Amino acid sequence: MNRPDSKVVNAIHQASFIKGDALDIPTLKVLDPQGVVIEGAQMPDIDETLALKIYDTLAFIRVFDERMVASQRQGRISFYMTCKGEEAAITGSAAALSDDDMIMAQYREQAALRFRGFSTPNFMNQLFSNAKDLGKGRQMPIHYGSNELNYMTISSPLATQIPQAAGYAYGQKLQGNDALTICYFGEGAASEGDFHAGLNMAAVLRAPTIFFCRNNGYAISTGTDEQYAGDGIAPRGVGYGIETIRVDGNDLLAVLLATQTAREYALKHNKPVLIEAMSYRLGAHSTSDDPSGYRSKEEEDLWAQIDGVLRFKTWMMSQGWWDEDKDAALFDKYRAEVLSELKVSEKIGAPALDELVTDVYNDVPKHLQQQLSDLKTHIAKYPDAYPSAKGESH
Amino acid sequence: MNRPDSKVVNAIHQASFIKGDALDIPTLKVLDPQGVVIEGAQMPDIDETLALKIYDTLAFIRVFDERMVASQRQGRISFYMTCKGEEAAITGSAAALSDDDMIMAQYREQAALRFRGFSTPNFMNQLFSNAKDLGKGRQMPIHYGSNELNYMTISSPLATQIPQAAGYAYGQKLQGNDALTICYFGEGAASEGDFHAGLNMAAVLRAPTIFFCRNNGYAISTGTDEQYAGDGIAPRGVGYGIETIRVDGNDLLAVLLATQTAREYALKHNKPVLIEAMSYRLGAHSTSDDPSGYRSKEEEDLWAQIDGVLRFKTWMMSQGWWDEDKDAALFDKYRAEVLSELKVSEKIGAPALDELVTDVYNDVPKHLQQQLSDLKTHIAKYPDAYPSAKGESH
Amino acid sequence: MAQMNLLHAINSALDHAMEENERVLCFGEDVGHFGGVFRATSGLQEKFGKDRCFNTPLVEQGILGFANGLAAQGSVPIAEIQFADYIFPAFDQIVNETAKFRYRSGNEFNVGSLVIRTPYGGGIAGGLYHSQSPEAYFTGTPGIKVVVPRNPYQAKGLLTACINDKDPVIFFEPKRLYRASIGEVPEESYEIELGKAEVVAEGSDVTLLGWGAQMEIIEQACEMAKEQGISCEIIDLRTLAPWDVDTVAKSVTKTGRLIISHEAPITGGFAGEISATISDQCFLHLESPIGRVCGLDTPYPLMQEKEYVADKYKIFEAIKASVNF
Amino acid sequence: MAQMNLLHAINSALDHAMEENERVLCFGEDVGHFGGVFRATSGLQEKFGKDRCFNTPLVEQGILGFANGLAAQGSVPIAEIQFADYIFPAFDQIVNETAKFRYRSGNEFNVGSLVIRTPYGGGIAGGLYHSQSPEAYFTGTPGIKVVVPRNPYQAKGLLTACINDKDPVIFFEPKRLYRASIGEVPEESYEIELGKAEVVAEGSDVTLLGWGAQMEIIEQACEMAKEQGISCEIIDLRTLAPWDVDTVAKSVTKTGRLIISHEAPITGGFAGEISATISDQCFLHLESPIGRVCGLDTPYPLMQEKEYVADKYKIFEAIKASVNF
Ligand SMILES: Cc1ncc(C[n+]2csc(CCOP(=O)(O)OP(=O)(O)O)c2C)c(N)n1
Ligand SMILES: Cc1ncc(C[n+]2csc(CCOP(=O)(O)OP(=O)(O)O)c2C)c(N)n1
Ligand SMILES: [Mg+2]
Ligand SMILES: [Mg+2]
Repeated sequence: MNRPDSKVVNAIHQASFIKGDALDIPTLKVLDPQGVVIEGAQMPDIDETLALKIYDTLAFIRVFDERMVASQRQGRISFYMTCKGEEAAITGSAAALSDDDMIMAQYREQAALRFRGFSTPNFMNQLFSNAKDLGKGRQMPIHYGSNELNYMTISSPLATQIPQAAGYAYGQKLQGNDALTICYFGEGAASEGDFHAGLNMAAVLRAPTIFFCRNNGYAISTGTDEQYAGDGIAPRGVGYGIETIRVDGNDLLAVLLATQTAREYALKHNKPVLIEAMSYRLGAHSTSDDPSGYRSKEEEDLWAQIDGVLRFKTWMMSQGWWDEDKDAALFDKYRAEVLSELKVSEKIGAPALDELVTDVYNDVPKHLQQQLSDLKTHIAKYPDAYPSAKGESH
Repeated sequence: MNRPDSKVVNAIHQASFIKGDALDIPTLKVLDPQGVVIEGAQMPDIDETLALKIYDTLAFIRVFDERMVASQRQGRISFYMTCKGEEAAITGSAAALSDDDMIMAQYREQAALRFRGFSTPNFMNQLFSNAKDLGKGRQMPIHYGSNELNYMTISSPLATQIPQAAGYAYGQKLQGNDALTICYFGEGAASEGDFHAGLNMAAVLRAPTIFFCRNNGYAISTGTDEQYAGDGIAPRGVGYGIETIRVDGNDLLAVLLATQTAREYALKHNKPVLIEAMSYRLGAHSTSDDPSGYRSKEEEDLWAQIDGVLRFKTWMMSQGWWDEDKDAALFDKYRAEVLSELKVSEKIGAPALDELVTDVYNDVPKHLQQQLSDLKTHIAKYPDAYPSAKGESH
Repeated sequence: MAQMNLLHAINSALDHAMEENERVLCFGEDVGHFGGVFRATSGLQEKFGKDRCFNTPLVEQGILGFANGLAAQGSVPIAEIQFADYIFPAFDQIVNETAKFRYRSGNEFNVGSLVIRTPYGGGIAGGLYHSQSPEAYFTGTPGIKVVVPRNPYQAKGLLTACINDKDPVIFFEPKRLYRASIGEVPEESYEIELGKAEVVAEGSDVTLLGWGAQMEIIEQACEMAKEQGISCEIIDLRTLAPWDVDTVAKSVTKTGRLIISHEAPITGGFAGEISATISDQCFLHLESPIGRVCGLDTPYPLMQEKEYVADKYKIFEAIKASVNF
Repeated sequence: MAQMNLLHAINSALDHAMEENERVLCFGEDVGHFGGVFRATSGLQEKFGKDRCFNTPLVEQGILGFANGLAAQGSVPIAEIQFADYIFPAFDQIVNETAKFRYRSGNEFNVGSLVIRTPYGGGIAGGLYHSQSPEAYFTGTPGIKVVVPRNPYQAKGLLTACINDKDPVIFFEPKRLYRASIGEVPEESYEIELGKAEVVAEGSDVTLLGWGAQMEIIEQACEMAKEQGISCEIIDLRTLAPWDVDTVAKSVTKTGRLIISHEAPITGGFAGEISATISDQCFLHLESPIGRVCGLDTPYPLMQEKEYVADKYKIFEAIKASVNF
């Protein structure tokens, strides 16, 4: 460590503060608000196939989010959260990864899971908590997860996945399998102690992790001015000695570029990178929320104008890779698919009663076997009182 | 919040990171390593009276620390921690405060408490956990506290005092009593989630708090290279939008100047300030520790050469406020005082048995009254087995 | 008297407390202008200003740390944790700090003015992380009080007592009843004494004990038992720590039988402590084993909530088993 | 066989585990080159390298978060928390994450390979924050196992079993015995089965139950009782969650009497759960109330530790009270 009198130390002799806004962190942009590439901008690594896959994801998620909010209103599912407004940030970053990379998300990143190949029935079965839900109907809607797709099951407690991502990435590094972990979280979750723990540990222990902060302006009703006093989340990266980049989250090409660059850097140096994507939660926090109580329609409209999906579509069209007919057909296809899969999934029955006690431990211990058998005896006495005995799906 | 397309945003179009070392944080110095004022350096607000009080504290603590480590070795007390090497940082900062300011320390800041007026018997009684310990003999040695002196009782769990300091300061602000809270912590404790919570909350909620990080190079055996990967603790301040200053912790005048400036700023603007004092833990972590297992004698010697007490003494002598005769007399006085008070305190008996159940709640609830009376009945059966029945002090 | 639901009753208690003492502060995630995700603090920021009712950043350990500091300073902080499931990041601040603050300092300092409010419990299709009943983690921690109300009248009176009490209190709010439970509540401020269980219904054959939202279920089971000619005495424990052993012991001495029901998993739940204590105190009076009707020893499920919970049928069966032992 | 103290036994178990499986990692505060403040990981960094045995930054919630991630990834993390008193900042990662990881994901992911090691308990003049026995916070949490060894032989065999077990385990190490308890321990690796209590001594009049460092105290009380002609059966529970009800119930059915002793405060301690369960299962066999000899319901004191703890005299008195009931 540096002795305070060592020559390399930069000394001052007047008491003056480093200001809270000392770092003027720029924002990476490739597309302008209209979806035109800014002159001289560096392009990400993207070809037509990738672009089409990205857009396919964006279209699906738009349709799916809209449809599932409607289903919630109809009482068909109990809860839902859209990623509306943030699709570009989520899909653009997911598209920069290898399939071997682990994704640890917060809850609003269904587009990343879709990009990985989660099928429409996969989504639906989770939302309906039915027997085909990979999560066995145990968590609320939107808590997806898939071992096969390297997408860690969502857990509601915020920010817990941040130090977990550092650990996961450290394990990947030791195994030498050229894969890393991306960790998504909101600017609200970044206030949790686990954020501090995760970023510092990843930096010190050199875990190849991409910390991807979705700064969407709100944590439920709490705006960023009540969440932090500094210049967002990016300057914190410098506090941990982490290479950091801020990006326009509504600019898919910029997000893709930033994440591709981050991935390369992280794997090459075995170091974490922090990306802050500036975007906006266009919808309500969840179907339980009504944002009109805490923000204005004008604000929402302002952000809708620079929507990342539209900008990316415009760019694809300018490449000659897309047109309005294809667009209409794609949206139609997904509307139909979502509707028909919904009808299938909502008819699938609930998980077996035995699943009530599995997976608490690797094997079902004696006391839980006993509790299950007592329960079955009890249910047999009151068959009408319990859905499982009545064979109800809900 | 800023729309990412707004004109005020500083945009880039090539993927380049803000480097982990982007902030080059300078160190405030007033005295050179020999204790001579650096030309052109700003002076803190200090007169002879204050200087003498500061030096008196430094001298006492040097004597006291040395003597109590020896007492621990003799088995007279069970545990001790010195602040050797960091006296200048601690006393210099405490000297910048008003007596109304609350001090929330970690555990190595006995010099601040002495500066406030904690008497030698006060210290001793805590160390001996006797009936006169303000803490009623409940915590391990060095867990001092004094309501009268606005010095919060030390608690062992690290960093918990950091968000508490923010809350305390917020309360002071609402009461409008022109006082603030200073919160001391080590660079190790700064890794805890509570650090993140406390600094961010103080910044957002505008709590007049001085966060004073003693960066002394070690957390027990863990050096700073295993504690953080960035440039120390100071750059984190910028992450929270907090005005920040780094100071040579072995330069008492620089610490005093930084803290005086911080106090003025914090009270005027109702905002927190972060000070990072670069110093070195010259002694072992505690009497339970032996640093030879993890660091070199050479390193220790290097730091001993720029000892803050000596530098301050040299400066005082250059002011004509101090000389070697006075110095010898002062040290002699404290050696005698510590020795004689030690003998007094170690003879004082233990706290009354009844204190075993007080202060768990404001009133002793029924079940604790019962437990105490059962205990007394029990002790009466085995008078030899219990110190309280035998009237032993330990 | 007015008709209020449980949320209104809580809001009214907070409103009175803030009105009466300007040092009372309410804060937590989204509690400011939005009034909390359940709207318990609705209107308070408007009325008392942003300094006294405010949003915090999203950090439970910070909320409790900040609250501990405020309480030590002499303010009267009422900190909200949005769901009891999210109280665990603040566990160290509560268990190592709040609970030990006065004791460790020899009463030089205390955080006795602190109140922690948090919605707990199931029955709202909330699954693992919006249904937990973590009271036993706190009833096993000397130095904090734990209080749970069962209806709007109790909620207002108990919360007011918590705010005025000189010890830190965790006030668990039964969120399933927030809007579902409606009752007569005085407009003015009043207190219900802490540390006292309430005999809600007298009976002779068996004592049924619970707290919070579970009281409603217990009452339903009592009705079922009544139809079979079984007379149940019902006790609402209300204050779980320190708890009113005497009232429970007196009842069990009379009935000879006890059934405790709570939402949390059976193993390690607070029913075990009660059972152990009452078994000890009423050993010679017990005519059958003390029954515990609780959640299963698993995380709280979503789809199988109905099967999982301690419902009236399970309690009724336990009553019969106890009486027919 | 070799003579080892409890620390050596633990070190030996870790050494074997790291030797046998390169995915085993040991980390925590000061566990790297220094070998931990108690030296339990001494020599491991030297032998297995800095990648596999390392210091972490000072952040318990991070240590457990990192460990959860590693376990989910397929590594075998052995995370040390320097003192059990400092496990609370990691409480959310343990209770909401570790314990629920497999269940919530429908077994898509699990952290079954995780072991948390932490020194617990009093008797070392540690006061409030270096003496706690927080096991009951975890025994009430479905999804984690809790194990406590009583001597070096047990420590090595149980820790090895924990490392090989497919569920996350918290391994509480009785720090008072680290150097004080010495015994014969095989040099090679071996396992002691989890989930099984051990009848340490057979007896006929009363069953004494405990775990960890308390076993030594219980044995001393048993000696005192023997002199009075009372025959005690002694059981070491060893695995506290899920616990071996059958072995305890069988013994109590035989003796008709049970005394449980632990260091933690009585209210909310794990003895309550055991008492409730055994009262239920052995109702007709119990000849006296189940005794609980535990810490008082206060934080752990310093000066009055001797008076506070559940020592042999208190256990002996409880034995007499039980037998003479
Ligand atoms: C530990 C914890 N505290 C509180 C909550 C309740 N909660 C759920 S989402 C949310 C806001 C999160 O905001 P942010 O991280 O910005 O993500 P966004 O919703 O904007 O995507 C809150 C407070 C929670 N799930 N976990
Ligand atoms: C929450 C918590 N974790 C661990 C410890 C054990 N511990 C006591 S001091 C210490 C090192 C602290 O280092 P630092 O903050 O740099 O302070 P310094 O000792 O250097 O003054 C540790 C790990 C603790 N007291 N509290
Ligand atoms: Mg957000
Ligand atoms: Mg340090």
